[in-house]
Order: sequence, then C-alpha cells, then structure tokens
Amino acid sequence: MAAPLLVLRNLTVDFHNGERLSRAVDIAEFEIGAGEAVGVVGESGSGKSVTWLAALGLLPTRASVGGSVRIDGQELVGAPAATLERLRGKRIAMIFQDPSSCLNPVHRIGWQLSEALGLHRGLESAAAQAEALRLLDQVGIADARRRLSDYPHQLSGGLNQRVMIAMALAGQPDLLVADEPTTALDATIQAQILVLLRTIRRDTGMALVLISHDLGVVAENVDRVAVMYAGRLVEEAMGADLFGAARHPYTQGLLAALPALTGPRQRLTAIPGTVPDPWSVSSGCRFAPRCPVAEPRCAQQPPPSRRIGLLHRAACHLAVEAGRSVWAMPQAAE
Amino acid sequence: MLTFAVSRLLRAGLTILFVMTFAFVVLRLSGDPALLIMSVDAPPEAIAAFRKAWGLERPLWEQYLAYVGHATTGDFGKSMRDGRPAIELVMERVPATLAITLPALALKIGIGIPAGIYAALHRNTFADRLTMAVSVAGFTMPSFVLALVLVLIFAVTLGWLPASGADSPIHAILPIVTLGTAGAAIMARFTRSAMLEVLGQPYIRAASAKGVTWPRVVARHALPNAAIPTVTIIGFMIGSLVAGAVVVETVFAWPGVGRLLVSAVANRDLSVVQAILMVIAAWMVSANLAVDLAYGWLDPRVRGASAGGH
Amino acid sequence: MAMRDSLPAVLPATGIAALARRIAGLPLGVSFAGLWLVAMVVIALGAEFMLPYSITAFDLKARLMPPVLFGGGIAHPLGTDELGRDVFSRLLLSIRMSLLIAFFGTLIATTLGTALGFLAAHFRGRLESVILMAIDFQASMPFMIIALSVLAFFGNCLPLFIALMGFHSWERYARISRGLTLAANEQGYAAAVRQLGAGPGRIYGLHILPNIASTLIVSMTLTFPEIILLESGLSFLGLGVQPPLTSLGNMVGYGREYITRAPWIMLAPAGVIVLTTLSISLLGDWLRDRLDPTLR
Amino acid sequence: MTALLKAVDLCRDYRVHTGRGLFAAKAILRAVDGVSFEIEAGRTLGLVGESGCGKSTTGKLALGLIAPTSGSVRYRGVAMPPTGSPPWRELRRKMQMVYQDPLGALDRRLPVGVQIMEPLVIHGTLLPNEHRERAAAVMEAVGLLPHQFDRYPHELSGGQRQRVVLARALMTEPNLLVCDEPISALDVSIQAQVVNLLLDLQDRLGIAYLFISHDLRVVRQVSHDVAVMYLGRIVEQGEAESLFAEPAHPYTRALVSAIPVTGGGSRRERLLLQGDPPSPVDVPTGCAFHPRCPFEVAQCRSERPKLEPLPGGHPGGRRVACHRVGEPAFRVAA
Repeated sequence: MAAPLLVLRNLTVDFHNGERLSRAVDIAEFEIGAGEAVGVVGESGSGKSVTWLAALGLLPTRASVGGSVRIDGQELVGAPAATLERLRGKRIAMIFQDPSSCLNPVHRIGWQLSEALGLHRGLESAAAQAEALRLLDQVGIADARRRLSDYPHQLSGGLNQRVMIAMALAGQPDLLVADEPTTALDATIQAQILVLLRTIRRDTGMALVLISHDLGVVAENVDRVAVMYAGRLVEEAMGADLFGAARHPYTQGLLAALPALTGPRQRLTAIPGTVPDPWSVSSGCRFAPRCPVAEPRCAQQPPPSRRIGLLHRAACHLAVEAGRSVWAMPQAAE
Repeated sequence: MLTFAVSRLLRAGLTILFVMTFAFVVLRLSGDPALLIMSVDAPPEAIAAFRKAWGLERPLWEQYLAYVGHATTGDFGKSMRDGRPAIELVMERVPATLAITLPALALKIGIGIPAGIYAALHRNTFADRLTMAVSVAGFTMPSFVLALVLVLIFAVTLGWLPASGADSPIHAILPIVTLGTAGAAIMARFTRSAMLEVLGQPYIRAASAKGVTWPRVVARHALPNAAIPTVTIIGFMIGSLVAGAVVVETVFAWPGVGRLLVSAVANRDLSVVQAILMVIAAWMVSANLAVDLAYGWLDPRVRGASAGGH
Repeated sequence: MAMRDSLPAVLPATGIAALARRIAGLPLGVSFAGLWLVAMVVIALGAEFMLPYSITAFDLKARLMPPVLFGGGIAHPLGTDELGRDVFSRLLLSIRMSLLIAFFGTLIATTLGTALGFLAAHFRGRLESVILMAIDFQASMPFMIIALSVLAFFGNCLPLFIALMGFHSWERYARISRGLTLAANEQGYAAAVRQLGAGPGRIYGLHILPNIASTLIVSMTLTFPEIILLESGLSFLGLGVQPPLTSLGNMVGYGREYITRAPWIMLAPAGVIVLTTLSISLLGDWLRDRLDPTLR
Repeated sequence: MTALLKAVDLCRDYRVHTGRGLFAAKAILRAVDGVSFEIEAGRTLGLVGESGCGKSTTGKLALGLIAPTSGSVRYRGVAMPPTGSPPWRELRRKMQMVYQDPLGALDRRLPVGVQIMEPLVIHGTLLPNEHRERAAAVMEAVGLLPHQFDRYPHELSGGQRQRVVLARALMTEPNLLVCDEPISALDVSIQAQVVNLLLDLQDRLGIAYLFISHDLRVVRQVSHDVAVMYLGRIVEQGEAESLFAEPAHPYTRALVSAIPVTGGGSRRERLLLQGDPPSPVDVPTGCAFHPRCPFEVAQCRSERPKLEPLPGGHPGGRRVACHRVGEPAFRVAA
C-alpha cells in the first residue's frame, strides 16, 4: 500500500470544564489512504466528531489537543493558524450535521460559493460565477442559476446539504470529512445525499471520512469502518469483515441491537448499562462495565490493539472468535 | 416588500392612536379636564367657554373623536403659563435637545460597539473583564449622579468647563459626555452578547472549516449577523433620546424638550405635557419604523418572509 | 433550593461550616455585594432604631459640618446640612424609602407581568394578541415619559407613586412567563402533566411557577436597580417622593444646591445609590451564570 | 368486537402565517387529512412517515390532546370528551403519552419518585399511603432501582429517564400508550433496551400502543400493524412484516429502499425519489405524492386515490391509496 494520505498518532483531546478534565479522544493509531472511504461509527460522546474538529483546529480554546495528525507528512496539531487556514477546505474539507445552520443566513448561496472559490482557486467574479454554477450542477441542484441568488433559508435541508457539499468541492480537497451529513434529514433525502456522496467520490477520487451513529449509513457507503467507544478506537476493519465478523464485544452488541428489516422478528439484544461519563477515569477497557465477558483484568489494564486479520484490528483483551457473538453466550443473558 | 411597509405603517399609526387614547383616558380619569387645564381659579365663563370649545358636554365618544381630531392636527391647547400654543413651545425646544442627544448617540455607538466587539473577541481575558466591569459601573450609575460628579470635578474643582447653561458649544460638553457614557456602557454589553451569540453559531465554524481566515470570518460572517440585534438597541436608543435627556437637561439647565417636560409636569401644565407626549410618541414610532426597515435590509429572512414566504 | 440543578449533588455537610465554605468560595465582588445588600436591608428594616438624631433636629451651631474624616466631628459621621441637620440620619431614612419603593415596585411588576404572561399562554387567541400589543407598546415607549405624564395628570402621592413604579418592566415578566409557559406546554413537562389529567392550578402552581422562578428571580435583579434609578431620578427632579418624606434621589437633588460648599450632602446618598445598584447587578450576573445559562 | 380506540376520518387544520407582521397572508395548513384507524386492545399500530407528515398530530388527536377540525375519536365506543373537561381528565387514566425527549417531559425540579406518583395524586386513586408502594412496584417493572426514587431527572441517563416517563404513564394502569418517537433521542446502544421493555410491558400488561416513529426498523420490531403517512394522509396500511417485505405504494417502496442495510445491500429494490416533499400548506392536487412519484400518470394529478384493499386479496389486510397499484405492469416497472 502506498503512503497513507492522513496519519493520526496518539491523538488526545482533553476538555477543561471548570475543575473537571475530561478526555474526549484517545486514539493511538489511525490511517487513511488516498481516495479511501472510511466510516467512523460511535454513539454520542464517543469522540467521533471531536477527532476531526481537533485535526482541523476547529475546537474551542478550552480543549487541548495532543499527539500528531499529518496529511502528506505535514503536521496539523499545533500548526500555526495560517497553515491550518490554508489547509482547511483545500486539502481537507468538512461538512456538518445541520446544513441549514451551517450556511450564513445573511449571504446568498452564490456569494458563499464564490468566497470558497476565491480562497482556494483564486477565481473572481465571472469565473467564480461560472464555476459555482458548475459545482451546483455537479451536486445535482436543478435550476442552479436561480439558486445562486437565493438565501439559505429559501432552500430545504436537503438542498442546503448539497450546497455545503458543493462548497466543500470548491477547494478540490484530497479528503472530505462528512460529520453526520444526513442525520438531520428525512429518510428519502438521506438516500439522495448518500448517493450523491458516492457519485462525487467516484468522479473526483477524493478520500472520504463518513461519521455516523447509524451502522447502516456507514455500511453501504465506505470501504473500511472504525468503531469508537468513549473516545477510543475499539475496532477497525473492512466493511464486510466488520459487519460479517465483528470481534469486539461492543461492535457485536451494536449489531445485535439493530432490529432486522427482513426475516422473523427476534428479541433484540440490548447492551445493558449506559455510556460512561467523559470525566470518569478508568485505566482499563472503557467498555468493561457493560461487557458480558469482562474479566478482572479488563477493568485494570488498557486493552491491546490486536491485529486479527488483514486490516482488521480490535482493542480487546479477549480473543473473541470470528462468527461467535459474545451476546449469544449464556452469561450475556439480560 | 410593499405589504411589509404598509403593515409597519399601520402599526405605527396604531401606536400613535394608542398613545392618544392613553392620554385621553388618563386625562378623563384624573378629574375634570376643564378644571385641570384651565386651573381652578379661572373665571367660570372661561371654563364654560373651554367646555364648549372642547365639547365636554357632548357624549364621551364624540369627545374622544374631537380629541383625536385636535391631536392629529397638533392642537393640544395653549400653555397655561404664557398662553402660547403648546405645540409651538415644544417644537422650538427640539433643536436644543438634538444638539446634545445626537452627539451623545454618536458617542454611544462609536465607543460602545467597538468595545463590545473587542470584548467578545477576547472573551474571558483581562481586557474583556475590564470592559464589562466599566460597563456595569457605567449603567448602574444614575445619570444625575454622573452629571453632578462631572460638575464637581470639571466645573467646581478644576474650573475647566461651565457647570450649566447653554451659552456656547463648550456648555454642551458635559451634557453630551454624561448622556454618552451610560449609553456606551449598555451598547458595549449588548454588542458583546450579540457577538458571542453569533460566534457560537454553526455557520461560523463551517466558515472556518472552509478555510476562511479568522479576520475575514469576523468581518464578513460574524459582524453582519451581529448587526441585526444591535440595530434593535440602536433604534431603541434613538427612540428614547428625548426621554434620556430629561434628567441631564435639568441638571445642566439645558433649554431642551426634557427640561420643558419637567417644568410642565411640576406646574401641571397639561397641554404642554400632552404635546410633548405626542411628539415623543411620533419620534419613537418613526425610530421603530426605521429599525424595521433596517431589519429588512440587513436580514434576508425578514425580507423573504415579507415578500410572501417560502 | 433553586440551586439544586446547577450544583452537583454534594452531600449536605453540616450547617454553618458548609455555609462558610460556600461563602469563602464566592468571587470577592459578589461577597462584597452580598454584604452591602445585607447591610442595606438591615437599615431598611430597622432605620428608626438606629437614628442618632431626629431628621428634623436642628443644630445651628454645627451647620455644614464636613464628614468625620474631612475635618468634621464624630458627632455627625457624615456631616450636617445648612440647618445643622444630621446627614447620616437622613440617609438612613432615605435608604429605607428607596428600598421600600423598589421592593414593592419589583413585586408588583413581577406579579402583574407573570400573571399576564400566564393568561396569554393559557388562553392564546385574542387575549394573547392584546397582551402582546401592550407588551410591544410598553417596551418601545420610554417608561420615564409614561411616568412623567401620569404624574402630571394625577399629581403625586406615595401609593400612586409606588404603583406607578410597579408598572415599570412588567412586560419583561410577561414575556418571560409567556415564552417559558408556551415552551413547557408545547412539548415539555407542562404538556406531560396536563395529559396526566392535572388541572390548571396544579400545572401552573406546582410545575410551571417553580420551574420559571429562577429566571424570574434573575430578572428581578435587573428590575430592582432599574426602579431605584427611576425613582431616584424622578425624586431628584422633585417629581417623585415629596417632602417631608425623603428618598435617596431626593437627597441628591437637595444636596445639589450645596455642591460647591458642602458636596458631602450630595455624595453620601449618591454613593449609596451607586453601590446598591452595582451590588444587585453583580449579584444578578453571578446568579444568572449559576441558575440560568439560557439567559443571554 | 369494538376496537379499543377508533379514529374516523380525522382532519386537523392549523392557521399559519406565511409572512410576518399584522397583515401577513394567512393560510390553512392541513396537518392531518382524513385519517382513520383502529387500535385493538393489546396490539400495536405503528405510524411511520417523514418529518411534517402529520404523524405526531395524529398521535395527539388520538389522545384528544387537541380537538380534530373534523372526524371523531372513540375510546371503547364512547366519543372523546372535549379537551380539558372533567370527563376528559378522568379518561387520562386509561390513555397516556410517552415523549421523544424524556428530559423535557419531566419536571427538572422534582425528584422522579414524586413525579411517578403524581398521576395517583391527580386522580385520587388509592390511598396516599399506598402511592409509594405502587410506585415501587411500577419502578421495578420498568427496570428502575429503588434508590432512584429520590433522584432528579438530570441525575439519570437518557434511558433511565425514559423508564421514568414510562413508569409515570403506567401508574394508573392505562390501556393505551401513544409513544411519539420514544427512542429517537436515545443512544443507539440504549434504544434496544427501551424497545425490549415496551414489548415486555405489552406482554405482561396487555397495553395497546400507537407507536410513532420515523425509524422503520424499530416500527417493524414493535408493531403488529403499520400505517404509512405522507402529507397528512395514510397512503398504505397493513400487517407489519408483510408491509415491509412487500411494500405496495411507491412511497412506501421508496422509504423501505432508503433504509441502509448492514451487509450486502445490492439485492434489494432501489427506488430513489427526486426532490423534497412539498410544503404541507400547498399540498399537490390528486395524489399528494404524484410530483415525486416515478409511476405518476394523468389520473394521479387530478383524482385523489382512496385507501382501498389491495386487489387480488393480500395477506395482512393491506390497504393502499394508489391508482396504479392494481395494474399488472406496475410492479414490473419498478
């Protein structure tokens, strides 16, 4: 495999909240290849979004970021503001959950697109206008010319997300980070946006990080999936491996908790307990208190990140066999 | 846009009518207007003439209509002190009031807004805390206390500036500074919170994420949005220019509308009070109208909604 | 009680020690503001037991005496006026009057505004439009002008004056209580209790009022100093509290005439006004951060 | 046998302003337009649709929380009394609501135990000294621990709060619960816990549910019957498993195909809709779905389809509102 596009090493993010310090992200190692589509799955508070905000230097000042994030060898953590500003949108673009509030309400769509084009491609007035039209076309907005002079509040959530994607494409980035891009949208619109993201990736060859709490959204749209729990990476595998042969109890639990869409209805396997508070301290595995097969050492020692197969890693003390769910074992009874 | 303007105009008219009605009702509630306005020791035939002129023997609703008719043409009767039409007395005082309130307004905006923006951009730093501390002190200090303290320092002790009167532009300095200080404090506080609110919005982070430099994010993305609520407070300040000048004009013996109002209230010169009430109401309604139009200009959401919605 | 939400559930340590620890943890400004206000309330409640002199007692031998540290004697700690009356005694009574007016004014504004806000939110429709129009009107018309015209039309007496002060900023409470009630009625706890079958008394008295109380209290810390400022402004102009009664503004207005010869007559009440309004504002800001992060 | 709850031809209008100010144009928004359904004791009717389709309004109408503009709701054959009247309040014992946001639905200033007992206080059921006993029993039934009785809502996790809301609803032994998006605000790993709990409670207590959700997987998991709503109307209704296995209405087909699946999704039918749902203020003529429907013909634009049994006799009592559903070529066209 060629040199990866983006490399994360020992990335930590700490939030200072009054006297409390909470570690929101703690990732030892993570890589993304050029043109690769990676899904990041986790619940609220798992650190799946914070990771990428930290990489781009978009967190508020009460967060402190440690470790390293490099894109093509260039360090992002602790980089000067000017460097980050040049990288944002140009090398790494990001889109967010609620598109309608991510567009500036007092500026026209055309203005906002032209701004990005001016920043990254040096395009002005007529040239920017033409390129903006082309971009809106590319993201499947009908009647693009009229939309240029519309304001965000005149567009639906789905259209606004398309505009956000067009704006992200303006800098022709190497990597697009899509943070829950469809969570605020209806099911039929979500399907449209996901198809659009696939098409664009095929056309431009850029890499994609798709962040979602929805296993399904990720499963259909990426090559590789990373699962995060309480700020840590617990499992990482190619999509088929992960959904077919998950090895970490948490991943297995998430899959088992998802109701089926076909076949006979079975009782869901529920993961007991709740997500730990971010400020709670634990030296061992963060999932141990909810894990049906936890052993004493799980609560004390941090689990090693074990290589299970080709591109398949899981952070668990126990070597759970492939194809066997810990939730189907007798001790997992509720 | 047209329906928008028309609806605002109608609302403005309604407000004026509301003020008139308020004055009418209060006047009736407070006793016999003839006695109140003409004073008790007026000759009986004069009172009778007044009753006839104002139609006080007719039914209440007719009186009301007559009152509104008079009021709309600016006829509030004559001042009981010098017998001149009340409206004339008021109008000739307006320039003096504007001469101190407009520079004070410039001071409020010129100091308050930059200070507020600066504080918001440097949140929780020493500069921010200092600005806010000065601002709290600025608006918890009553204007008459500030005025007297300034007089004590600059007129009594240092002897640099005159303590009262309106003989030269120098005389206007202390009134303007007094009026401007408290307003600047309020302005700074308000601008800061408007700016903080905007800086917390997702579109600010999204603008940063697309590579916009921070100074440009502030100037082109944050400020236009923060301007929208700020315009409201500026409009309110313009609307209450005259009201704010009441105390300060009295302290500095400045011959403006405010001082006239105080003496009219003290002497119960009701015609003059009513005239001032209507002038202030009209002024305030115009200020609100201007705010609404400014809103439409600054905020495309309001414009869009008024044009038929989406 | 109201702080339960924002403070982590700490085990209740024993009485005074815990209280002392809590006070020690306060910012300096807030503790000072608190102490000042406690002193003011004590004065307001017990003014007549503290008076060194009757305020009408002349001491013609000690006219225009400066305060104790500026060449005056200990007999008149804040000096005397041109008739030799004790400024300190007068100040105590003025504090009582100003606080009394501000207290009742705030109470009236809160009660009236909250009630109207509840009515608007409960009945909606036409009643709500009328109340909203009144709110708009009140908020856009400078209250100083309204107050002055009412005083011109009706003349002045203390109960009327207090009632008038109570009309200041009622619209703030109406707006808050209407807004929060609507929110609670829409998808919140009030809707939930209503569909359990509870009547309006229970919904408003037991659920909504306790829930919005902290927001109302924070707003009261805005209204209270505003009323002090308004009252003292009007009294300063001679249109508020009338002699022989006295208030802080009254004293400043009276002292103004001696500003060159005896500035202490004016500075003592002016200082009290500024310190009191400043203290309440500081306390209010602190309370707002504690109780109600949603405001501002 | 009379149904537990029978809704006939429910309509609900809202007056909306399409602008701002005193003289802004007013329009009628028909949030619910001729909806009929029955819920039998101990069974679950699922109500699905996208945001703004009127499913929440239907839920409120079913409980009589708001009055219908026309149409009627009958509980055990008796018409719903006027909202807020004493008989209406009395009826609350028998029907309760479970909300999307449990933190919002609870009073932040009261311990949860007090709130759980509140229905008994309101209705004067049982003697006051028995309230606590009953609360303890119900808390145990929903999986809350006795020491949580004195906790405040903010001290509990999202899943526990939803259990509190459920406990409060169950205190008066209701026959019907309307659950409006009861799990959408919960973390993925907690959702399964609540779904299982709802199913257990139905088994044990024989409660009927009107289960409102945008999540088709969850609706299929809990519902016996399902109604699909689009722009205020029911477009398809029938037995849950068969409806999701073989959706007939084009909208249902699009919804089902829009659910991303984990693990090899290419086998399924793909029906990607174009555009956004129209504004409910300006509902299209004829079949409301026709502007987005790939099978739309002239008749669809002019004539409103009725909800009728599927021709040829379909298992599960399926009823569909579509002009073309009976045509043999229709299914092939997909």
